Amino acid sequence: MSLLELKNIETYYGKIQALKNISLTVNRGEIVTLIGSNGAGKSTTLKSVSGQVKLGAGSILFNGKDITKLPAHDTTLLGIAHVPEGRRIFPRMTVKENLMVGAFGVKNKKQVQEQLERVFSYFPKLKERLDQKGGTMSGGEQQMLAIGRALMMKPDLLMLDEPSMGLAPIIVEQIFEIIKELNNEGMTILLVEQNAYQALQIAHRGYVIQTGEIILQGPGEELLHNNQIREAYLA
Amino acid sequence: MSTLQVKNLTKTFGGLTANSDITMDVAPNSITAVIGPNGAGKTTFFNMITGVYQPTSGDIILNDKSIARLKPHEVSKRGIARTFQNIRLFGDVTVLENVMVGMHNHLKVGLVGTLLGLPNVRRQEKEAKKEAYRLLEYVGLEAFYNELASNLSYGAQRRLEIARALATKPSLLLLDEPAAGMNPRETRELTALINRIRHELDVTIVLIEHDMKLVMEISDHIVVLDHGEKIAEGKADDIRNHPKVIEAYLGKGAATL
Amino acid sequence: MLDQILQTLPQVLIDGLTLGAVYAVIALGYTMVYGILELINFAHGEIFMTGAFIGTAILMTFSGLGWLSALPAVIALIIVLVLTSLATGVLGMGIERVAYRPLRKASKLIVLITAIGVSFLLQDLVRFISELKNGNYIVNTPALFSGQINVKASTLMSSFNDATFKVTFIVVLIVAVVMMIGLEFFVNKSKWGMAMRAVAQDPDTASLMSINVNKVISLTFFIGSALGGATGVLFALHYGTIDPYIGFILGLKAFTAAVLGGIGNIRGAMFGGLLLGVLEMFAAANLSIMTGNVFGAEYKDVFAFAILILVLIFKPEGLLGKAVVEKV
Amino acid sequence: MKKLLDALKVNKRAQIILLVCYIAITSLSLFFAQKSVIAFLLLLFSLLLLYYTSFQNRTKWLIAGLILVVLLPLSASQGDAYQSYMEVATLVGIYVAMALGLNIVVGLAGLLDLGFVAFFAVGAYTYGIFATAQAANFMPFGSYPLSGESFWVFILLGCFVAALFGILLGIPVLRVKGDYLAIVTLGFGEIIRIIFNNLDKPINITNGAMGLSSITPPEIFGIKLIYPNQFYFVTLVILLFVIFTVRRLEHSKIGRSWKAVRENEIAAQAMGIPLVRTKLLAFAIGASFSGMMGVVFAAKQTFVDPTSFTLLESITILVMVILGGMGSVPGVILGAACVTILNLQVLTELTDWFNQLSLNGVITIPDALSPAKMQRFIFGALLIIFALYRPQGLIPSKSVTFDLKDLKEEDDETIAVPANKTEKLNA
Amino acid sequence: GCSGAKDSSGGESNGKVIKIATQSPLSGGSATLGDAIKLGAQLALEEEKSAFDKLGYKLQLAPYDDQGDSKKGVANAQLIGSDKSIYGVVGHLNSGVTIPSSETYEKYNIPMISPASTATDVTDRKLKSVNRIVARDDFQGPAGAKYAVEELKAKNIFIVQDKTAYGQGLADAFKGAAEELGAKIQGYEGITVGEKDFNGVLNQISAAKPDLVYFGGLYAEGGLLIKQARDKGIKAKFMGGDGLDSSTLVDIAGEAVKDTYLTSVAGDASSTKFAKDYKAKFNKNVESYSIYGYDSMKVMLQGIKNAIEDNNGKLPDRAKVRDAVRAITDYKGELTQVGFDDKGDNKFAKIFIYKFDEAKYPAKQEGEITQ
Ligand SMILES: Nc1ncnc2c1ncn2[C@@H]1O[C@H](COP(=O)(O)OP(=O)(O)OP(=O)(O)O)[C@@H](O)[C@H]1O
Ligand SMILES: Nc1ncnc2c1ncn2[C@@H]1O[C@H](COP(=O)(O)OP(=O)(O)OP(=O)(O)O)[C@@H](O)[C@H]1O
Ligand SMILES: [Mg+2]
Ligand SMILES: [Mg+2]
Repeated sequence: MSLLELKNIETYYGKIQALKNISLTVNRGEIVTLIGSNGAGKSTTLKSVSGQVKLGAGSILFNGKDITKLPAHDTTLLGIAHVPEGRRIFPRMTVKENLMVGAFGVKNKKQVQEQLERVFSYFPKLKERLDQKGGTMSGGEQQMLAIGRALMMKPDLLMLDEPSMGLAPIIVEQIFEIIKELNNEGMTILLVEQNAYQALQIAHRGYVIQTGEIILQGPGEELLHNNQIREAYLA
Repeated sequence: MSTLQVKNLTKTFGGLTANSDITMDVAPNSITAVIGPNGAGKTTFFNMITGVYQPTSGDIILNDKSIARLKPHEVSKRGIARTFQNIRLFGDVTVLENVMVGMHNHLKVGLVGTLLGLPNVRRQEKEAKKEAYRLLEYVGLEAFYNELASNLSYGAQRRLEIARALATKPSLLLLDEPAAGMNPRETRELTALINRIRHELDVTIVLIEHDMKLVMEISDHIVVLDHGEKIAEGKADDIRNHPKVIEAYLGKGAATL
Repeated sequence: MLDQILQTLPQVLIDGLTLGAVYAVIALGYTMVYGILELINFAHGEIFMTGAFIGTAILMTFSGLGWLSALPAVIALIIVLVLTSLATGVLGMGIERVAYRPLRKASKLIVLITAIGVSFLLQDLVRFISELKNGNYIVNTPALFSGQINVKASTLMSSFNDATFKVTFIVVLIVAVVMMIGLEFFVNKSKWGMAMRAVAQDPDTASLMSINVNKVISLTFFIGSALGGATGVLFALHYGTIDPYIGFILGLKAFTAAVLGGIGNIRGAMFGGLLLGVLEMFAAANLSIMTGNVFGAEYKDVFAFAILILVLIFKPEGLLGKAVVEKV
Repeated sequence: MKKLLDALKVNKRAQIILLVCYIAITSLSLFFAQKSVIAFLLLLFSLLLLYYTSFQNRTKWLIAGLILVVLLPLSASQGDAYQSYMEVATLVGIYVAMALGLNIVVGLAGLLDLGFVAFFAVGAYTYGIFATAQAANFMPFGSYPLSGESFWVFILLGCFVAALFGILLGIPVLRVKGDYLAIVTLGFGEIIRIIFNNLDKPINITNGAMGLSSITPPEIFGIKLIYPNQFYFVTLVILLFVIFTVRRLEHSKIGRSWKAVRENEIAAQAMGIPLVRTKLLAFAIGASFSGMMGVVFAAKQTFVDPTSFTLLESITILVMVILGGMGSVPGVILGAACVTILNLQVLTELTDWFNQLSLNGVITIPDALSPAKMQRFIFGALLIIFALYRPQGLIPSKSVTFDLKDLKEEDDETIAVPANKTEKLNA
Repeated sequence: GCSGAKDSSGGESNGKVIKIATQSPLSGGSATLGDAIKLGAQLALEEEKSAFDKLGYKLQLAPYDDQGDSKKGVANAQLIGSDKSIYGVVGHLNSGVTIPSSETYEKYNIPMISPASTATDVTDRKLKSVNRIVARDDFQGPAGAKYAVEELKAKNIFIVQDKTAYGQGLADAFKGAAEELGAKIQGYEGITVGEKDFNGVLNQISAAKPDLVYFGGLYAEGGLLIKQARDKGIKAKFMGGDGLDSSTLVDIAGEAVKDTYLTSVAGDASSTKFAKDYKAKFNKNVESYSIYGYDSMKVMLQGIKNAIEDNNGKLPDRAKVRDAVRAITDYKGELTQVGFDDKGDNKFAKIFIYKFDEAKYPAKQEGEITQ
């Protein structure tokens, strides 16, 4: 069954149309990746799902429920976590506080503690820096924190917007490992990446988006070997 | 053309040593890459060279003169320009004007001249406009010259930062993760641009980058930092196979490079 | 000269602390809203003033009904504080809703304009109502606590004179400290407090953390304005006379105090307020003695502002503020 | 309706005809009506219309000059209220110049200043002290009051002294940022006012709270300037100079560095812009406009005292800038004009009118609600409404746009703007 | 909008309209006083309406709000000057506004009578159009000093003033006279208008232990100063000028007001017919300046009447009216006799000394001093 379904959505920034008739589905337990060049509309797609931007047309179903009109703070409560582009950690809060903010919607204290331990097991560095202000951390550290923060709400669907951006290769590797691991543990993942090569390698399925439209879709493996894609995004 | 020498450079933030005793030389007209894990202190290193942070100890020498205690704008006058890891454009100003700001050091106009509108001032102003446009063409942004910088897409903003830095007519250009957020094809174009800048404009380049494909392809020399210390330096091949670097930075994926 | 200064010192300190406590609690409201929205809520002084009037109105009603003599003063105080806080809290929320929220995405300075507009509106509105009801906009607040306490400072050190203070001083100080601790705890330790800080730093991202940004901002204004209203009541009780223009000058001083302590910092606001109060009082009492009658008490604000500027030059983030280093 | 407007937008001739008609009607009605605030305001409004026409800049300036120098004084001169119009117009000019000065500091350089009126005070006192016998108290040489002819020198002097104070204030600015800066400037403004209010001892320099009265009026070619219509022209000349200066600076290297500092200090420094000098220059130039107008103000009022330079005054100037549109010269001019006229003319007239109504028993309003007392209320409400409906200001600032022809080398003209942007990016 | 106002003034009498303007702060901190001036003047004008109707003129009040701001005052003055039907101005409250505004009146030859500005500079500039019915600071201050030193036997005096033109002018005049009379001035301090806590200065006073504290300033600060002084246990007598002469002083200070003296140019107005009429018309108690406003207006209208009579029943130009007002030498006002000297000061301005024996306004009259 599909966990997330976008039906013909269109999104505008003022008069500029950023998304044109986008339809895509993410099935429970899948890793789906969305690739495309700068300004294609990848981030906008994620923002439309999480409710950060309003839709011009179309509808979005999550878990069978219509979430088209829900604002961001409500979609997250339903189990959608969105790790935004550019990390966006809270600069004047400590690492610990950043993580706790991630658990804002979680009522169960024990669950929070459990998640915290899990986050530390993925990112031990965060545990070392619990009291450092988020804003003074290096780029990579911030990215880990951003993912960790999203995991705090123990989401059903984790949407990651360019998680590998600005990270050391070894960390990128780790992050992709972690994504796989999270997926193996049952989490559904929608991954936006510029790093198409690695993204397609771990994805079950992928969509290619160009100037606001989906131009290609298929299993990850297949896209990886698609000539058109190799030409545009992988070479 | 210039040579940069860094001697025993150290920077601490409270208890944290972000750069520890770093010594390195940058040869004229070369491309040097500084790589290392996140938080290794690469950006801090750039910040000290450009005067944003004062070194805790050590010295930075540009063409035989120390620049370690200079203010950022004085460093800029000595011919060092940079881009920023988290883009810092003048958002509410047009693309062309962003580049023109970069020409600050080269416009020899004063308050009085400006007020009187002296011919000399007008001429320089006109020249500056053209020069700025040429630089936009150089990085492929000429179509956007009248747009506000904040309205550009991410990749375009990165290139605008490069154009603005070039406007200062630097002899040494520091690029902090210029390819971040670009897809492989865009990265390839960026690689070409950097090479052109080095060859056509005679600029020495030091860059920080996590895209190993770009780094390996382009650099004459690579310096690897980890935990603020220099753990290795050398040519691409040396680095690729350097066990410490693999362990700290490249990971097992290094084999594919 | 030193003798003279020492003689009055205990009294000067007590008076300074009283005034400072008033500054401090108003400063708390400023700091609170500033800390969350990075907005100088210029209308805060007027909310404080409105609180003073509402509190006075309630007290007058009580005394008209004869309740004031029937109730223990502390109970009456608590009732008035609660009622006034609720009223000004709602007022603050309303102001945010109408005048600030539509401008959330606009530049911070345009909000300054609406804030000034709201100040003017409130001033005239309160003036109008009290003039209509009372025939005069200067209003006297019924006393809840009376009595003086004597401090035998001379037993401490022979060069001191004895000092006295009013009971309301204790009330102001206690309420101020309670408010500060409560607020400090709320903002730093509670979940909603954390949400407030998150919203302050990045509202878009905060909303991705299930935080309802509008709700948090409303809450912030409610608490800030409730504090302001409560302070107004305390002020009215302590000084006994209020007018619609007290908000401006006290708001200004309180804002200065907040900055002195480090704006956005709750302990800083408290400390800055007390310090400013003591400095001002000290200057008013001693400037002419210290300068041989060249500069008198009228220079006390110059003295206070000069110290503020000096502090900011050497510690630009305020006395207790933490330097926010921008990561380059 | 919209179509009509669109059509008008492209048709220059129609614009000319309409504008001329409009100006003619308003100036004639101002000419013939005994006292018509409405006609006066409508005539001023023509300047705004002019701004929106699509004439060339030079033409606009010419027409504006014609209206301000000839038409406005001439057509108002017949009515009873001539001097009072000129008084209002003079004050508008003074405030516009100050608002333009503050606009450099706040709008261009992004430095929030809440004590701007201090520079106005400095200018006013500079003239006030020397144009009364006051200076004799501490100046060992010279005879005071100075003659009215010295006024013209003092305009320059006021400019320099205020600029000096601007730099003085600027020094703490080097370390203080954002809202902290606001409070430092506020404190500075208060310090200046309190000092002027108290500097009657130990040496009597400013005559303290009593203020300086009987300031020598300016004199030129043996004519003493005492009437508002004379000051109107003095103000106009200075104002033109100010606008000219602002325009020149805005589009220069200096203006760009202000904007760069405003947008991102760190990047600005990396481009070689010295923060300290750039900020100080903004303060100094902004202050100097106020200083000049301070001199004019002192001469016009023939009296200065510290109550004219309160914090509220600083806030009012800031309101003009923000309301008009930060960074936008036409906006700031409009903002300053609107606020001043509103305060001095419209609210007063409105109050007057209500008063007449209630005195004649047409309506009865409780005294507490008398419109005179509700001026702040009305002003506050207007501020809120304006801000909510024009959050960018009345005329939002536009970024400088360039003409492609100016940018390209003369010789190559073949490059066309590529239709497909992404393609070009990849080139 | 103003042309409409003109038409509506047609009314029953077809005679020419004579307008008298008032200028005083109707908004802001000292609006109570400004309002009192306006209302007092309004009452006077309405009483005279029928008399002028008989002469064939229609009287009208044109109240202006100077906001206590000199810019606003001057701008209004220009408006007043340009309104040809205005023949006189009653105002202003603050000397700081009176001085620059009167320069404008002088240009237009409009007579002005100030019911409240006491600064010496107001009339010392010898303008033809400037008059006042109140005593000058350099009369009121010394009168107070004389009483304080001679009657109250004050030897050590502490002076506080509010650093406004009014407060400072008065306090300076008091200080000079008191020193001459042999009193010792222990301190001379300034406070800030609008503030509510004066304990800093009071601490000095409490250390100095003077016999008398003189306050140059208005009732709002004065009331608090007195109250806080008594709270501190300061036993000294208090004395102030006409600025303290307000019922609000008693409201603010309460019981503490006992043993406070004040000098005023007005005798006890509360029992007059004026006070009753005022209460009946405006439902407000008289303030000190109400009657000043009333008398100023009466004098102004008397001057105009004189001018009309001198001109065979026709209204002369403003300059003549101006001179006719100045020429008044002996007008019996409701409270004060009025006669202007060559500077425009009131020759008959008297100083009355009041004392608060209980917390009730008005205070008890204790003495009277003439020039
Ligand atoms: N806030 C905004 N206002 C106006 N236009 C916007 C805004 N955000 C995005 N856009 C435009 O919408 C389009 C899609 O942007 P989006 O951020 O979704 O692209 P993207 O695929 O995520 O690109 P990138 O790889 O650069 O992150 C772009 O043309 C962009 O310029
Ligand atoms: N202003 C500062 N205050 C405190 N710590 C800082 C500051 N700036 C940097 N650091 C710390 O110094 C270390 C080095 O940071 P730096 O930004 O130089 O890393 P980097 O190598 O550029 O990493 P990345 O590749 O992720 O950008 C990090 O641990 C960071 O948290
Ligand atoms: Mg994106
Ligand atoms: Mg970095």
